[in-house]
Amino acid sequence: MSEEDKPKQPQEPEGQEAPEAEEKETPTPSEPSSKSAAPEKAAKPAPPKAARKKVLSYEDLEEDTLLQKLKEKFSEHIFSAQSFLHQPIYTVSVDCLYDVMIELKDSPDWDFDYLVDLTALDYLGDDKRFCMVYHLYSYKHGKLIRIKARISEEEVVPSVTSIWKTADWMEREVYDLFGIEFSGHDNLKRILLPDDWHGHPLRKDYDIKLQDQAWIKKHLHIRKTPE
Amino acid sequence: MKAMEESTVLDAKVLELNMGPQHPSTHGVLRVKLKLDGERVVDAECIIGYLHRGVEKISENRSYIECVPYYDRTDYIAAVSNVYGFLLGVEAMMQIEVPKRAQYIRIMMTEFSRIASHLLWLATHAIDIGAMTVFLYCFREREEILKLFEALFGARLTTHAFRVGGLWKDLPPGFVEAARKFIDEFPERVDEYEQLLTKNRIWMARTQGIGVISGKEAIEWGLTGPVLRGSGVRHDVRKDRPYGGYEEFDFDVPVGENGDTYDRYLVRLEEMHQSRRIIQQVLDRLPDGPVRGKAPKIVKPPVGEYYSGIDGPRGELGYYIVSDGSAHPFRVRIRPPTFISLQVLRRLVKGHLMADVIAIIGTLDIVLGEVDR
Amino acid sequence: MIDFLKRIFLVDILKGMALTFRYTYRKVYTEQYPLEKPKLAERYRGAPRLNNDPVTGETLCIACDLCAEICPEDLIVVGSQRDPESRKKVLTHYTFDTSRCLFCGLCQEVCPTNAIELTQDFELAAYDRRSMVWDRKRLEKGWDRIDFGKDYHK
Amino acid sequence: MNENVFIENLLIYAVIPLIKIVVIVLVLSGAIAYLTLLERKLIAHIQVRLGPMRVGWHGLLQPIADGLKFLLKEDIVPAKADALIFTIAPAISLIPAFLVFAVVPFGPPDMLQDFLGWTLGWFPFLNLDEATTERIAQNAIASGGYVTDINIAVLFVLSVSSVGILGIILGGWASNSKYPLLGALRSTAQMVSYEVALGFAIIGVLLVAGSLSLVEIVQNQQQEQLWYIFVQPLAFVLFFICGLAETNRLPFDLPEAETELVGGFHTEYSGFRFSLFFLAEYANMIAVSAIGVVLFWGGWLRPFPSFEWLNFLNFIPGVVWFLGKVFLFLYVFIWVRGTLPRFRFDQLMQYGWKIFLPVAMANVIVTAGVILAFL
Repeated sequence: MSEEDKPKQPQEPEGQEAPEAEEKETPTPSEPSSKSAAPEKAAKPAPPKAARKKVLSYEDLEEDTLLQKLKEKFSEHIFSAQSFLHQPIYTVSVDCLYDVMIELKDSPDWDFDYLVDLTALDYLGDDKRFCMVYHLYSYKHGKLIRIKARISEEEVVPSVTSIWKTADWMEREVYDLFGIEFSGHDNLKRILLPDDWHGHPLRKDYDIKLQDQAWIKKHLHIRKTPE
Repeated sequence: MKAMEESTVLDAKVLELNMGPQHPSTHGVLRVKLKLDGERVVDAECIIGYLHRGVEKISENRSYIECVPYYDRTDYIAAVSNVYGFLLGVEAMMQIEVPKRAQYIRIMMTEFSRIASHLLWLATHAIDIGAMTVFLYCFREREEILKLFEALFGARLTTHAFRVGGLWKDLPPGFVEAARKFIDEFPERVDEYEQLLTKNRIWMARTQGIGVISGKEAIEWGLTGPVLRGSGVRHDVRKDRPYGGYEEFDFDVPVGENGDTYDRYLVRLEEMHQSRRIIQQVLDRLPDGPVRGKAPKIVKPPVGEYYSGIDGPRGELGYYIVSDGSAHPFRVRIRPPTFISLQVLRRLVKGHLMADVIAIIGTLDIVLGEVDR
Repeated sequence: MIDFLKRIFLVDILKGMALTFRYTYRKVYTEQYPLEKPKLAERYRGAPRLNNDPVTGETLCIACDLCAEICPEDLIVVGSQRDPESRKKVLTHYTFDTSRCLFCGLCQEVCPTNAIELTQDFELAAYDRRSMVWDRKRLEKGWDRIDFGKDYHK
Repeated sequence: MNENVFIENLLIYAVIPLIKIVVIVLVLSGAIAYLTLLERKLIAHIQVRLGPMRVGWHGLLQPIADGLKFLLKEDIVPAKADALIFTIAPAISLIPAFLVFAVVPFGPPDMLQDFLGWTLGWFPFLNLDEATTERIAQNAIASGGYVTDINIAVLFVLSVSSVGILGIILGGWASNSKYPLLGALRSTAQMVSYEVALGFAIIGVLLVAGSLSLVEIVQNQQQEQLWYIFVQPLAFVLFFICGLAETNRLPFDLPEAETELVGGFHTEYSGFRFSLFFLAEYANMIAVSAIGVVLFWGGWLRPFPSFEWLNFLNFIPGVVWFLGKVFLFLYVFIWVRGTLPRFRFDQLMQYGWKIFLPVAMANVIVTAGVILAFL
């Protein structure tokens, strides 16, 4: 194919849209490309574009009333309050996590009666490896906040099922996929994966193609799974 | 002796019955272990995970653009709103301005997807309770919506509806007329379903007083969407935390009174009417302009985290996106509304009859693709 | 009282029956699929095709590898060689694994020359997995069933 | 001469009834097959679909294909099932369903008179003289549009149709599986409850008719020039509803409620055995319709037998009227199925015992009172 042919649109009768108004950035065909390391390499032209905008970052919330109230009550267990894109984030110590949650739910000032979400993050390599993330919402005040608590791999998180019933399955899911234990949960077993599965898939050291070969052999009678 | 051992099934006081994962009315691969005393449910345990594909894990290994099609496959009944929720989060983190026209079309299509999803819910709910004609009437209308999806997105079910910064392409010719035709005819169709169900004594007997949950308890269980609203809590993410331009449209949030299956049915029917109202407004006020904002080719949000919750057809669908500054998400947590509302099943079915289990599973409107992810 | 009478005379049920009776003799909605092919939308994303230049018959693909990179399932493999004379990359082989395809359309979106395209053909069933991996020949042949409508079998 | 009498009796009491039985069984089997097609087509059209279209013109050969499929499928007996009972249960269910038709009058007692007189001449080896042929043709047993006319026909129908339920119960129990067991339990309770209400609904008619013979009931309607639907409308409604319940049709199809119990009592059945249950269900449907037509809609009588200006309708034979009415019945059965949701088990029992039974009893009492007082 010659260079002049390139911009030509194929003139097929069906299946073709009229050329769109939107821009279609045509990369130069000579750009070096390799399949495996696609995003990193292709990302090179991106930084100058992003630089044009105001760079988003975490902002500290010092004046926040909730933070002050919590600090009064739990003093050194509350670490910080930040916000990202106007979503407040409170980092607390796992030791007082349960008490903070009770305070947040029961205190009429806050009234976070709805546990939106409960999940975890895995910062592999950090001292405190996992980070528990709770999203709380108050129907009365229409406020959404995020509570974070860092824990190390051995630490046990207090279960909040006695505060919000909805935490039941979410904690089971975190237990299943991250292997984080919850104390005070009365039915803590795997939920999405089979009970006798080994490994916790959402941990960062669990490769995406990793499977529990022993389990597969035992239950599915597949000798060797395709690579 | 052997015969006696074999007949223990009949001797047992409590009959343990496995409903699912291959059962006509568990809406996929839900398995419910029922403990029955006669036909009365003593206890129930949900066993899920048969459809677990690890979408959250897959997301961590794909770029932001690449992982969007996978969200079609979580809640495959309302694929459009799934993608919408995620993209709203990404666009917020990237500070991408979405053109007005794209915003409007997005809202229209999510509302269409809500109607389609509710239609499918009504269809399956009705056939679970035995009214199989409603099933096909609903599918007929849903088909029209799927045709609209096909014309705009190029696929019917797993639509890969929106792109970062807007839409793939603008509305195809004839789309607005087809959409108008649909919403003009739609109320008539809903009346037909109502004629077959709403006042029907059998339908009322099967749904009224079944699976009652109070508003307070519903909040405690984290229920959202029509299930919460059926219990009388007037909460809708579209109203309380408007996103994507919903504040410009006028619609009501219907609520029920008794929190039973019948009220949830009425709430969903009314929601279809409200969605229709929103679509009507979109079509009337659809601005001109581009449909795709200035989005970089490589989506690389800054280090940070964002929770974007939208009101999907089944409740609050949340995407908690954590970025470490690279082209892959550090973590995407999907808050699946039906995963969370399914756990209330155990509480709702206790003391009811076995036939009610079906009705209650139906009224929770679960999608196993989303429950298991 | 009226409600009571309505209950006695099964008005709710009779209304429903009247509706179904009306429908019994109305036009049906069915599409008789293998006999009548549905008219799919132009944008429909179905079987992939590798387009050739309609004039010269040469492939439009410039082997830029963008489709392979964007593909979420990594199912496209593009092989290229640098032409020693013109110093341009020339496509040597191209495979597309339809069995794993999500039909998300990202490949045709990024394609700078509209070479890879998802067409309206949706009948992709095959007898074994291997034949679902389409090579360049199969992709370029594309979709040969264009007849729509009732006359498909005649 | 003795020989002639023997042949005459043989013909009247054995050969002709046997032929009738064979004809009825064959026609009934065909009717059931095509009833399934009718149901599928009708429900399809209610639901803006087409139904079977591919086998034959508009799916006309579909029942045959289905039958072949059932015959050729593997017949599975679950490992832990009670094999003997599991095997015979479908037959227990099917045979009574067919037995009912022994007493159903398809036509008037003289329906086959001309036909017999004409046909018997074809068999010269019988050496029948004119008088004998006449006698045979005149004999109601030979020439009636029914296999037999017994004076307890209604009781026979009720008792025989209850036996069919045994098949369902045994089938559900013998499967040794939980869903069939639940289906069988439901079926037991349902049948017992609705049998009672059904019986009481029929008693109203019997009081009016003063006979238990189905033929006589129709003849009485002819004499009084009035179908009993106009005399006993309430009894008819009750009969119809209980009939739906007796035949496991929506909204009372709890024993097999596929969305709850997967397949109910026949979950574990496959192939030919399943098809026997299937046949039984549809045979029951036809049987209930036929009984309903006989009791309430004047059997083989044409509409409005008292209106003379409608006499031109007489040229249509009674059997056609009868079958036409049965068809209407079946149509309504299917139509109801296409419209209504399903009751719940306890609601079904409540309706049965708390509404239908008392109403049926009240109907009997009022009818009896009226008859005593005025007639």
